[in-house]
Amino acid sequence: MTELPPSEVSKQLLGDMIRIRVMEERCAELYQQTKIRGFLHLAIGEEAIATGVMHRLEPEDAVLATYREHGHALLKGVSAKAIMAEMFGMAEGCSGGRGGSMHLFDAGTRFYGGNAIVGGHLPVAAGLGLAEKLSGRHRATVCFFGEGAMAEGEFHETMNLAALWDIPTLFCCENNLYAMGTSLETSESETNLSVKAAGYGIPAWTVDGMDVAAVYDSAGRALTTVRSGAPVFIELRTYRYRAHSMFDPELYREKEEIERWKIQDPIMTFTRRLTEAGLVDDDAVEHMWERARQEMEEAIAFADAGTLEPIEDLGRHVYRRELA
Amino acid sequence: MTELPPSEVSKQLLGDMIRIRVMEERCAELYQQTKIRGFLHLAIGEEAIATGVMHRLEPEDAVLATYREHGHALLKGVSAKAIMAEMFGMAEGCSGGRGGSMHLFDAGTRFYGGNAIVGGHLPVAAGLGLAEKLSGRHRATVCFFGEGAMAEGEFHETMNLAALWDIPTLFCCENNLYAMGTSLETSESETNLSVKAAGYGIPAWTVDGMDVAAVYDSAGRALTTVRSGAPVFIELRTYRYRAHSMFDPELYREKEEIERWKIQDPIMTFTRRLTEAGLVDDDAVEHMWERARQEMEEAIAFADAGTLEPIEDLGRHVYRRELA
Amino acid sequence: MTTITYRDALHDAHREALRTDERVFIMGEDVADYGGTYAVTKGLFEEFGRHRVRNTPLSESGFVGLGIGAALGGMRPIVEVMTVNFSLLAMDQIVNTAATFLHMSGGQLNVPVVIRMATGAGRQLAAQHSHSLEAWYAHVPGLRVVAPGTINDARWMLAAALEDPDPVIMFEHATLYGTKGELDDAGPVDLDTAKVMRPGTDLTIIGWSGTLAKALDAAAQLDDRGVSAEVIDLRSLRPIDDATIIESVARTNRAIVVDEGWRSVGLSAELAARITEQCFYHLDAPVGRVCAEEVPIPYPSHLEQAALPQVDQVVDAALAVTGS
Amino acid sequence: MTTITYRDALHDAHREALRTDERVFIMGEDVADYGGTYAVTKGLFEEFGRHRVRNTPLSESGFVGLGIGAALGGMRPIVEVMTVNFSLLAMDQIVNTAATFLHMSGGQLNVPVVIRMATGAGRQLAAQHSHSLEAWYAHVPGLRVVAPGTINDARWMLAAALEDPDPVIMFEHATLYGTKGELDDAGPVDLDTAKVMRPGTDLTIIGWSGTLAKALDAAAQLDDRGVSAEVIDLRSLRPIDDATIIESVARTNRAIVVDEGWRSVGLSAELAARITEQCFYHLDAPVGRVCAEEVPIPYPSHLEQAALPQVDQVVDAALAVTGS
Ligand SMILES: Cc1ncc(C[n+]2csc(CCOP(=O)(O)OP(=O)(O)O)c2C)c(N)n1
Ligand SMILES: Cc1ncc(C[n+]2csc(CCOP(=O)(O)OP(=O)(O)O)c2C)c(N)n1
Ligand SMILES: [Mg+2]
Ligand SMILES: [Mg+2]
Repeated sequence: MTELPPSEVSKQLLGDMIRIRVMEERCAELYQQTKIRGFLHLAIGEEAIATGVMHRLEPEDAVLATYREHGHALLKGVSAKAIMAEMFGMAEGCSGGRGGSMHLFDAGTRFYGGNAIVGGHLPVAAGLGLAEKLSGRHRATVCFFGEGAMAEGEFHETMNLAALWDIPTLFCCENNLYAMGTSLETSESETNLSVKAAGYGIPAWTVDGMDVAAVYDSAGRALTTVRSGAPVFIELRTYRYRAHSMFDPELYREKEEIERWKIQDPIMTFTRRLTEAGLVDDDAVEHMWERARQEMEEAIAFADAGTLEPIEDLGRHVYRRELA
Repeated sequence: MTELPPSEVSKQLLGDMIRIRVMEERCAELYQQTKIRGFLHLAIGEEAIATGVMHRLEPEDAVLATYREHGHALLKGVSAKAIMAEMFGMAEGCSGGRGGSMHLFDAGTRFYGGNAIVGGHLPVAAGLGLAEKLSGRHRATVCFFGEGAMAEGEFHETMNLAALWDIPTLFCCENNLYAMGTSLETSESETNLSVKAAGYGIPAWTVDGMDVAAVYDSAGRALTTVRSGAPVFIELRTYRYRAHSMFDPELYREKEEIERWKIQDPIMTFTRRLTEAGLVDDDAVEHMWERARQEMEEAIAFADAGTLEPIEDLGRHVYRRELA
Repeated sequence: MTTITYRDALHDAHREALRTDERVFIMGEDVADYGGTYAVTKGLFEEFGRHRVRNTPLSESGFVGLGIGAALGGMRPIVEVMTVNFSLLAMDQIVNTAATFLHMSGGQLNVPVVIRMATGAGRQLAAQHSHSLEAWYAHVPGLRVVAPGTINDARWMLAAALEDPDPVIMFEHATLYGTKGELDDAGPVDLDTAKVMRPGTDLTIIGWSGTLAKALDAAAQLDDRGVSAEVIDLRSLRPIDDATIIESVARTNRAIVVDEGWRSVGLSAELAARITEQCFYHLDAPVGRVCAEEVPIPYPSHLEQAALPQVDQVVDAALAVTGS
Repeated sequence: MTTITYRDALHDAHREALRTDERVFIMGEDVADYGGTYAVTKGLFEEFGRHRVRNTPLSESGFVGLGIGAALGGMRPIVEVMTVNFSLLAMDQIVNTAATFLHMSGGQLNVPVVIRMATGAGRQLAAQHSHSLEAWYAHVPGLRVVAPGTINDARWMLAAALEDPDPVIMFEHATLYGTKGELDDAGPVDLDTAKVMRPGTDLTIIGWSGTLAKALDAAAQLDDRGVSAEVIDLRSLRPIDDATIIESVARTNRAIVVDEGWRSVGLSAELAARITEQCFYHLDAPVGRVCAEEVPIPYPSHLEQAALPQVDQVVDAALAVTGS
């Protein structure tokens, strides 16, 4: 088992996983209440990944993620208020309400989406990395994507370019075993994904994505390489407990499979570990949950009090230099 | 060194390489004379590949190739006349004049182009293979492409699908070290191309594409696997002596490099081998060249006497079922 | 007559196709276990097996290309691309291969593939899941483009598309799947004609797919205001049935096009241009265009609806052209 | 004034951009060693180094996406996609990412990338290398689309495009590179306006890029026949400069559009629709459209030329609308 990170970090990791969990559980309810609309993709069960990686980043590092990105945005520093307001479609949202759940953006924290074309943000992430390299800066770029994206041509083209040009980008594959209803073994002829990535000459390995300590450790090592000017790929094995989106009847997997994975729940197991290590007690943990609940209730209140962008402004944000 | 194929086959292999060479040398002249127009890509130096593979095919097998496909078409059974007329843009051409040098097609011999989007015909080839599989037939499909195509996303998607679905298609990578002026090591992070293909779980190996006996041997083994219902990939190492197309000033390589490769010229070396083995003598070889010259002169005369499709017919061949 | 949803009508069409023609198979992301993104293919893999209802990895260019190849190989593939937005990844295959093969081969090789995709906005899915790019496809010679806008066409167009020897692109507006209506048992419909859905004398309103119901609603409202609108369902976006449209406008002397695509360089422009060219001296006013605003579709409902053509706008445009 | 080719004008523009702004770099297939497919970037890698003139593998989606990412990262990339035909492989990046990012992010993240590509027919390159798909790009909000048709625009438009904060697509007609003309030293031009190239009183002919010279030739011939034609170079395909066009047609009362794209659902339709909408009561005849025939471009010269708009057809169309 990976060694525990320093105690302060360990506690923050637990607290942040809890924040994501609470936020997303609330999102599911808000969706039922039709406050959130469109597609809503929850990462419940996958919190250790965003948490472990994000705790290794500096504020000036850049992050790109998929439509399953609420936790990533939150931990990159976008406020729960701005995220929630975005999902409510309010002008106060982090994307001004234009993006919704799938398109959280925040220039200030260098959070580049919220991208909903599977695989489409991989080359963009490499481009951001290339910009660092060309301007002699050393900020890292981190790209999260699902294992489903690895079948896309854009994955292949990006890996090749990243390897050929030593592009300082960290590629984090969140392997939750399914792409909608398509299981990994029916979508990849080579199911060992880090072997696949290593085929491009990129340092690549696999991590237990349910263990936040392991993710934190791996991300640290990976980012050292990235900051020295090269790409790294890590596969993070995880599982989503919920449906793909709110429209999915989940015909493609058995309930028991979900229950089996829940035994390894990242929050539950890490809570136990920290408790056993004497870093937290029940009260401290309950306090974390409570604080997260409060943060999210405030965020919801903020979103609820948000304003809708006036319809007259519809034509904005198509061009930065407005048409005559 | 690979054993020589049976003597009749060996002689045919030599004769067919010579036919391609003579045809293409004449094409270059005809281009200068402006009889052939558009882009013209010659495979001079690469003849062993088309020759060795094609001699393993049955008439009902299907072939797809690139814009550098004159030899492939010829040996699949398209007549030199129909090829030459096509390059002249005549109605008697194998594509009715509509395609030109880059788009030789012939339904009768199952020659599916002449494809000029790099990588674009790879999924199509796999689709033809899939059709065989789904209809319980056992015809092989063979797809030729340059090493440049392997960086394209369509390569990746096709390999994955072919491997996942056991598609009976033979993928022949004609690695001539350059894609236009881009050298292999600047275009692929993994320059061992059969390793790259094997990464998809496809049987893959590398062959000396300048040695027709080796190609013939490899293609035979590959096709046995393909006919049993699985994809195979072979990399065939070769070199093009001429410019990429008739427009290329060849700034990207040294003359000496070309001269070094010419020492391994497939026709010269195989002629020597057959001579040493006592299968041919100078007269027999000269006769092969002479016969090829005659065939091509007849083809040119045929093309010269061809007719231009009437302009009134311009709108044909856009739809099989014509619009009302 | 039976009442049925658009989704079930499509489902029945697929089932019938699989039953009656063993060359037919279905291929696409999540068409099997997941039950189809829009549940059109639900249950079919259980009935017909995984050979004929093939779940693909995320690789749009790859599997569309495989469909094209399989069509060349004698099959009748139905390829489902989830939405037109993702079809951008398969554009090369559709336009550079499917649309050109017959022509490049001088009429030898037709491509009888059917490619289906959802289109359109209205579900708050924002800028990467909501666009209507039918105009692009309708621009390309070699493709047939249809848009079933009624229950009847949803039930019967697929058979006609499968009969057709050329590539057929079929657009299904995502908001239609849940709509219900009466089905008549007329059996296969044609792919080429527009259809007068409601006769009228004062102006002609042309809609299709997602805008057809809006056109009909507007016509009903106009009736109340003493304006008699004829409504045409365009049905076939390529070829465009000039005869039906011109016959109508020559009678009504006024026309409005309702198009969910962006206004500039879209189908509304082509319809306006054709009507003007052929009815110039009959027209009492320029052809009115009610289209999507020229913005990527925003997430919040009020802005999304403001971006889409609405019944009120059609009514206003109609009153403007009729001078009422 | 100096006389210079269109190619050299572009070359000088690139050189100047690299010299004056260190954020600028060039990326594309064969832009370095090969000297650029159309020799536009010849010698630049020697002067500015491989970091700033980057040869890419064949991977259009990948390197266009990298350009988008690099633009987001503060660079000013010039991405060369050899021809619009191959740009279909990069469509997802251009339309789903570059054109939507500013909007999805609520105005935070603009994408200052310049994407250049050759377009058009006339060199007997047949159906996979000859199309004009400008209409597609001109349909998409979020993109700016320009088509330098003169030596002056070839020299100065790039600087304006690099200044622009939004994605700019630049089309260069492949037959223009070798053309020569006088260059004035006016310096950067705007990207938004159309330009009257020749004043006239009897009708307005609108052309651009490859059809501009044809429009001017036709105008000269019409002069001899007593018809005074005003010729407008559209220059900017998105946005379309209504003001200049409408001002002209309101005076001449007749208009012809000369478009190398296919007629249906193309730019000619949009121009015709706009003119009709805004000049309905001034128009003496429907707007004439002289476009490419609706076929994939065939190889033989006589058919290719028959498929393209020709000066004679423009003259005939002009005589028809002016009733001469
Ligand atoms: C190019 C493209 N094709 C299809 C889709 C539809 N789609 C959205 S998410 C998804 C599954 C992606 O799976 P994976 O990459 O494993 O990520 P996960 O959802 O499991 O986190 C699909 C098919 C899409 N958004 N983009
Ligand atoms: C998608 C695409 N991009 C670019 C081109 C232009 N192009 C034509 S051939 C070629 C090089 C291909 O090299 P390779 O695959 O190695 O084949 P070779 O020409 O060496 O036989 C390029 C870049 C093209 N035809 N298609
Ligand atoms: Mg997944
Ligand atoms: Mg090559």
